[in-house]
Amino acid sequence: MADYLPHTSDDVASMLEFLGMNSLDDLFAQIPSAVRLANGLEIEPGLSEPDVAAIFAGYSRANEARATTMTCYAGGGAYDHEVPAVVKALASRSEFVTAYTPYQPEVAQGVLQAIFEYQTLVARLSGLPIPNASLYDAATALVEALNMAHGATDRQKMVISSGIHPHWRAVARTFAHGTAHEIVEVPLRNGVTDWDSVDVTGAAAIVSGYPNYLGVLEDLSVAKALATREDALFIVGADPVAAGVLKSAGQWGADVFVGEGQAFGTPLSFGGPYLGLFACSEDQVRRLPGRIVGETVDSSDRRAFVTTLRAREQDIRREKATSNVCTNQTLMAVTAAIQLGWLGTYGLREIATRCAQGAHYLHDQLVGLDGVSVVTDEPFFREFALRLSLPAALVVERMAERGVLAGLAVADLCAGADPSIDMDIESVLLVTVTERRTKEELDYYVSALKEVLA
Amino acid sequence: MADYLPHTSDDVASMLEFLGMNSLDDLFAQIPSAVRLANGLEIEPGLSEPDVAAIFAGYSRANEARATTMTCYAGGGAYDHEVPAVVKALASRSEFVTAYTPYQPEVAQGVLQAIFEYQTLVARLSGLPIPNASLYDAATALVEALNMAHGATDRQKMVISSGIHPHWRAVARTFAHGTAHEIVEVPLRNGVTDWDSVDVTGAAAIVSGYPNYLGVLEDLSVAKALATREDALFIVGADPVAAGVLKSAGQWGADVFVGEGQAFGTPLSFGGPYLGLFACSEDQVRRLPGRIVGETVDSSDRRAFVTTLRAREQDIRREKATSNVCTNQTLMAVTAAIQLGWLGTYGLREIATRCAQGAHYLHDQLVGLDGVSVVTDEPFFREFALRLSLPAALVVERMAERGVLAGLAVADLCAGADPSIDMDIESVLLVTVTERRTKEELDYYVSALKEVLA
Amino acid sequence: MSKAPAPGGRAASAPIMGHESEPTLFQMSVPDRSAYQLRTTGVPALELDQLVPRAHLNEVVVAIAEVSERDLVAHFTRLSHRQFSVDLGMYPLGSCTMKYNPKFCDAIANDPGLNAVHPGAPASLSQGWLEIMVTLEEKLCAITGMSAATLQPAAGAAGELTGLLLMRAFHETNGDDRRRVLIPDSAHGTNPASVTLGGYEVTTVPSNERGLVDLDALKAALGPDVAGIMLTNPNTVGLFEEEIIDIARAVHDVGGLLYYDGANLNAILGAVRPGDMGFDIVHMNLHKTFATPHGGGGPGAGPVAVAQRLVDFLPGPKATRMPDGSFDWVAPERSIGRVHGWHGNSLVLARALSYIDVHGGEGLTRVAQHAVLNANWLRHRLRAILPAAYDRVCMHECTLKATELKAKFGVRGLDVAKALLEEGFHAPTVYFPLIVEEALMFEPTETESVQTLEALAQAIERIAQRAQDDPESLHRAPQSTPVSRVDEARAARHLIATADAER
Amino acid sequence: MSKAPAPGGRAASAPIMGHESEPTLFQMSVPDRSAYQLRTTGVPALELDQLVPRAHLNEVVVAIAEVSERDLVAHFTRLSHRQFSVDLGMYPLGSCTMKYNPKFCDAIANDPGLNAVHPGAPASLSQGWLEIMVTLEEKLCAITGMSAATLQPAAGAAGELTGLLLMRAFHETNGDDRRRVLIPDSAHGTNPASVTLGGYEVTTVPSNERGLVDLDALKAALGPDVAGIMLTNPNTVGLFEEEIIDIARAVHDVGGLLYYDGANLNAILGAVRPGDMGFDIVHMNLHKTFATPHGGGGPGAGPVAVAQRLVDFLPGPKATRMPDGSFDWVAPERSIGRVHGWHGNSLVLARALSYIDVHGGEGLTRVAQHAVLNANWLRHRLRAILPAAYDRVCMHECTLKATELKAKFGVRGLDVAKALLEEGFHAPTVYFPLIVEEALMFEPTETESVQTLEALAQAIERIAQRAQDDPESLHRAPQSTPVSRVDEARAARHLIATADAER
Ligand SMILES: Cc1ncc(COP(=O)(O)O)c(C=O)c1O
Ligand SMILES: Cc1ncc(COP(=O)(O)O)c(C=O)c1O
Repeated sequence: MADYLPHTSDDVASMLEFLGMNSLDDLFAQIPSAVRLANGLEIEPGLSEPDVAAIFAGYSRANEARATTMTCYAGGGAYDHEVPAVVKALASRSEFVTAYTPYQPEVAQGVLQAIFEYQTLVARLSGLPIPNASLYDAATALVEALNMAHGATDRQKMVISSGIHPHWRAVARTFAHGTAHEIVEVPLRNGVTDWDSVDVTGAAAIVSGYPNYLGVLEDLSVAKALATREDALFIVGADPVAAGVLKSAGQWGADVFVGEGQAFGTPLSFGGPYLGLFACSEDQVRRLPGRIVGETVDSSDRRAFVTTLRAREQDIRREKATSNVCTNQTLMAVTAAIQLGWLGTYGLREIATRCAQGAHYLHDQLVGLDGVSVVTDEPFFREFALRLSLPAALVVERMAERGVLAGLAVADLCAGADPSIDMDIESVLLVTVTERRTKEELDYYVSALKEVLA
Repeated sequence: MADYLPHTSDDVASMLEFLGMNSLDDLFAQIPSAVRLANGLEIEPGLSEPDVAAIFAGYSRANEARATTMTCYAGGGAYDHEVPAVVKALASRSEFVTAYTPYQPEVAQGVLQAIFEYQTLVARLSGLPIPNASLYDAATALVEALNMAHGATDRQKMVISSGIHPHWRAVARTFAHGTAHEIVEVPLRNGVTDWDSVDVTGAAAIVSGYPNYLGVLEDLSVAKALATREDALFIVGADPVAAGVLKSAGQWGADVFVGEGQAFGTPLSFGGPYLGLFACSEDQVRRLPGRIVGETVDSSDRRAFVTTLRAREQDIRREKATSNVCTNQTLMAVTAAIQLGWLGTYGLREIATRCAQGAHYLHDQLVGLDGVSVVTDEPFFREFALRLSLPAALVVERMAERGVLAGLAVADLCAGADPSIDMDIESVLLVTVTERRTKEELDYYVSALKEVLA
Repeated sequence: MSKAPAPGGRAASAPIMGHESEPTLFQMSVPDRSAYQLRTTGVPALELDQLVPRAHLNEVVVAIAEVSERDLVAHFTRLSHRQFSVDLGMYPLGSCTMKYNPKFCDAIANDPGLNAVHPGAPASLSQGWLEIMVTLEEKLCAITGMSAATLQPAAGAAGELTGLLLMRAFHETNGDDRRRVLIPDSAHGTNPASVTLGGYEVTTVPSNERGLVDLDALKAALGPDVAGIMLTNPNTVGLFEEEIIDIARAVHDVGGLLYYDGANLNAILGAVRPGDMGFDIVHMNLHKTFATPHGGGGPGAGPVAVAQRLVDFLPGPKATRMPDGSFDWVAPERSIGRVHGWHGNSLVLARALSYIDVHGGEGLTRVAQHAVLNANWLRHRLRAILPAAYDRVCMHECTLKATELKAKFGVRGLDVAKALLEEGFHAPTVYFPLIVEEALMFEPTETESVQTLEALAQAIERIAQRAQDDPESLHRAPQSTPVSRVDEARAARHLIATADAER
Repeated sequence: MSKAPAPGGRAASAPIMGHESEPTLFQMSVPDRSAYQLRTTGVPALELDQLVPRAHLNEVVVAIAEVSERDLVAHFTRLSHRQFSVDLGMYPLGSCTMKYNPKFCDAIANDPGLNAVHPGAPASLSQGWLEIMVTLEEKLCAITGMSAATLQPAAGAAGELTGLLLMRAFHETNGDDRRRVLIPDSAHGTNPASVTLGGYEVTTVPSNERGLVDLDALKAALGPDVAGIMLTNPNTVGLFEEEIIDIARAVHDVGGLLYYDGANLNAILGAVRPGDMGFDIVHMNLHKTFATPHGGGGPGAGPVAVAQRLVDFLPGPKATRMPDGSFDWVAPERSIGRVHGWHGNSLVLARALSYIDVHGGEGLTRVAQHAVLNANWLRHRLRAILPAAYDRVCMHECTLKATELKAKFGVRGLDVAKALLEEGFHAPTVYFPLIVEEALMFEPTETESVQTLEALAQAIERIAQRAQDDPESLHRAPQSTPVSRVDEARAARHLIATADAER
């Protein structure tokens, strides 16, 4: 039986002979014997594909929370949207899947053009003209935006609304150890960023969520005004589905847009690979992280695409590069272009609208229940936070027994206390509704929660 | 929301205008108003893809016998073989899937070459030089073989061992109404064709199964001798997986080979689409049914493939064609080429061998049980018939409760009495083992059957 | 008026190429390479000759090929790049209905709850499948206006033969010995071939100058020995048989049955039903009308629906809704028997049902309307270069003639077809139906946009210009395809059907 | 000795073509077309402005595109035909390990039991995922000889930065203020870029004439302010750093840590472990070594494994096996925090585990052996035309030089690379590493057969012949590709990053 290696023992023998060698070991003679592995790896012997498939079927069964069997109300940047068969079929074309970074544009027009289309869509959704060809995820995209702000202002202070997803803020804090950024997290009061509670003077960046991670639609002009005052970059972390109908980051005056692109055709995937959306204003283009595809012509003057402004990148600029990103999330970017092409102008509007409709319907039913109260009265889009009479984590567990993944326990998301929540955080549940949820499912949620809280 | 039609109402309006028409109805003015549908079709309104998916998920759930959850010992020409991800990925390339019959060879070399490779493999497995590019399934392939025998001999009498699958014989009987063939079914005695019990004089064809449908390996030289004596065509219906290791139809002296190609990469599929394998000797080539691909050159003398000997076919020969087949099972033929390429020379041997090993292991355990006896002592390959102390159909039901699709109740397969069975047919169960069955599963079968029969 | 062409209507990126041939799997084979991986079973690994008498074992090893998985993938991926397909561009192959087939239906067919079910499983364990079949039968009857249907036939031709056997059973049951079946001269080749296999003789009915069945000739051909007539309506020229009511009456008057070849059903969905036109037997090509991709030549499915008086003869066993709401297999009373090894091309049936469910009655009607609109638009748009064989409103396809190009420049229909390949379009159907000289039959289908139609029209205009400027070059077309014009005669002269054939 | 070339080794059927460009999605857009279909929900369909204050709503409709599903499919299928890929032919892109990736691993990643799980689901409801992560971590540690790992980093560069933050946390915890990180001049660009982001300064260590770290120079660069060194071994020239033990000792002696850039791990699987060589921190590129297809530029995954003394600093929370056998999320004691929005590129992790499970310890060892064998065979086979930069046994890739072709015929490495595209092969990595003049770095990987290597060698021989006969033509190569040589300068001069950009 085979693994994936073609060489027969004859092949190996004759190849070694060609090299004047006696054994495969000779090829490794440069490795000091003191460190050579004497007995190979301590890894179980190989199994056949069907044997491994059986093992993975076991893992799979142990994941009770799969959205195909447990109705999903969890969100927080990872959404259970419709991904039609046609998008899966196109995005899994092996030409897209098994190529690498388009270093040779003459044979990579497929990926290059798909990215160009993706870039166009990101620019339109963000209202900003300079997108890039993808980053790992929203959290790391935010870090790149902070680095850009540092580059633009030469300042270290990053003022971040705690309406930004707790994980994104956590990632920003982690990377700040290296960049020596000072991360200032602005508390929410009543679900809305309390900008007055911190000193933003000398900020490199002002960062707002839109909607914020609790689903609330904040008035971004407050943050924008601060940014303008401080000559800081205004960074907006936005829900790209909501961006289909809301005022764009660019319209609010943002210099940088970041977002989580998972919503566009990528399955929940237990958190990755996702897609870091990124776009900025013209004046930041030389500080753009990662790759960007540009249009040009070939030697016969035909339109062609190519990765461009490469002089910013690590392989050329090395320690002075705008970012260290090399491998990114191109396949997800291609997928996003396909999914958005499928949704089209009005499909995107439609799913955004349905998310909002479903969320408001559910919200309105739930706030009438005993043991449920609102966290805030502010307007929200497709996600909302509730305060429950039982710990949210417990409610999630009990709801799971009823076939519902009821949402995210905010205390889990924040790993403890968090400036975003000015009440007992254990009681707060974050609920999301996508266009896939039916009224029947929403009504069932209500009755199940009633039971659980009874 | 959309179906799959691109036209907007503007498109329709301007197209009608171009045609000088007022409404779509004008296009149908030729249809006599007496028969025009006044109120459209009585079919429910359209649903979206996800809505339809939900309906189909219901159908899917109601199919308890799926081989992914119920261990499959049913065979009879439809086998639960391994189909690896790589074969599925290649066979579902949209270029293969969404093309039609290669009428324009200049842009169809992909399908043509794949069929050419398929033909080569069918020829090698059958031991006969002239394969075709596929027929619907084994049953209809047998009918084509009978028609070929009629063409070759101008006789009507078709002598068919009842070791040929009951469904194939049933199909032959059905089509004989049109061709006026006289179908003579030769009984089995003790699992082996009792050729002496019928008069074969004047036969156009002598037809044998190999192994026969009860799994038994008959000595084909008996049938071959009869065919030679009568100057009839000798037709062998063979299990193509067993053909990987058994004497080939050609080696037994067959003029025509037919078989069911499902085993090569096509899922169980509730019986279709399957793949009719067909090959014959050189001297029958002008009577070949269906398509055949041949090698040739293009105008620059490069190798090229093309469908050939087209003058036999219905679109040219019309009522004098060798067959009426037009659309066939090309995608399954391409799949078979891929699956066989994956198996390779030794993989095919290996699965054939493992089928035999598993079947014999299970057989030997089962015949020791109370309430189980053999139907015959003759050698078998990967399938065997048992006589049970309870009706086989009942046993299948009880075994299903234990998670096992125990086999096929032969009485169901035959729809009543049949010359193949010289005992109480209700008691006979046909059991199949493929290379996918583990010893653990086989042992479980034994203990479950013990319980059921207790 | 002409719309701007679709920038993406044709395979502008010329989908396929490669002027060097791809080796065969056998040429790539290297002893001892392999790709297969099997489950670990623990079953005692006895030698084959301990299990099977030696006399049955082949002494030689059957050589398949010995390639690595990597090479297998590269080989078939490269072959796929040498293949035109609907997904790459417009495929206006007349009579074949090469519409876009939804990927959704592929996904339905890939559900293990459907495709991992053994066809011999008892009905009690495959209720979902039986329900699919019963539901599809009901819907197909609603679409065609018939009473019941068999889903067994694996393709259109199999449906035809099944229908003819039903015709035969019907007449025989009536003690009626009839010999002839009428077929218009424009009919598809499967029709006469099926008639022969059904044990009947073909009587060809000529078409009139309007491209329709000549009613007088038909009446003249009728008689008490006529078992029936096979018609497709719209016919293969793409025209509706306007006198269908008279035809039906005439055939019925002599005791004959009317068979409807449903290959062109796509044109009349929701507009008229074969049953209402007087047909007794109808086959459908699910792979044409109801969106199963054609698979490079198949699979298809050709269910046959019949009028009440033929219901008892249908092939069986049939999936049936039982009084208690469950489903079971039941054989019709006087069933002609099985016409398929199992229940038909089940996965194709499931696809068709899902397609029907998505469209609903109204959507199906729109399918036909837009298909007919497209064909007429194209016919009208091309009239200056390729006039229609019969110049009036057509149904879902239009039969055009290259006679003028031939007369003026010596450029034949085949040359036009080959030149279209160079333009990134699949060719139309060439030289069919046989009754039209230099026929080019275009079937755009409803899934192509008007911009794509315009792009096709402009490509044909370029070809016409080339016919004028450099007719020779058209005889040499295509050149930009993976292979150039193929020597078909040579293939037939010396058959090389396998890699092992003598060369 | 040279093997016969593989008839199918290269993309003989020249996989891609199309001299006309494919329009953009936006050019194909027609008002009012659409493709999307959504579930019927029954949720009250309030207007948006009843739900959301008007001030938040965009007054303009964001234009995406308006295309039919059919056109969407044609567009992206055609784009795919304009793209070279591993599945089409050899892709010897040095440093990138473009091996064949099993379709089996794709199937694993497509299981809804894995890919439909929300990352925020409680551990109790996603035990399968946590077990995958714990198991993978254990195996990666066994492979690298380390104590524990984080699976969060989304790619190699993210792993590097994570590693540097671990280094920083370690030193800071020891109250140790260190500023510099050493990097060989041959290092991949991500290394210095990551060092900067990690808050350190880069000190470049020169290579010696053997292509290895100059030990003396290294020692000279060391000092108490050195936080550590980043090395890849084999290095980016494809050579093993033979003095690694001395290097490790020297760095450790000044209190520095050794970081292993695992992009080249494919070469040493089962032969030597970074941990045994003295490395403290190791990132792995799962997309290179453990078979995730590169996706046109990603996704990848860059887990970081560390020695015992760094375990407490790892990012968290981490999937952890609890005493009762269940799995839970646990944050390491002094965790540097999260480096990913969730748990890492989980589906890539699952693929890698399935790949490791299929191969087992022995299979992984063979992977490295054959990868190294292939690189050496190719190096030796090509020595007459493209001599190696350092002529001795290499590891999994070989860095060759086109200096002779340049000197003699004015043909540069880039020209050779472009000509290879015409020959149906992907180009090697060009002009990297920077320390080698006219570098062409070939990494054949273990999944290519010797016949394919020979086919590549013969293609290079043809190119060398062409260099002699018609060097000019090579400057114009490639011509047979979908587009010919691309004007990169123009793209940078006037950025057109979107379809809406001014032209
Ligand atoms: C008019 C007509 N009738 C019958 C058929 C036969 O259908 P099938 O190819 O499915 O056997 C065809 C298909 O090619 C056809 O076009
Ligand atoms: C030597 C080396 N180091 C680091 C990297 C960075 O890895 P990634 O692209 O996954 O970020 C690469 C990959 O290109 C590499 O080749």
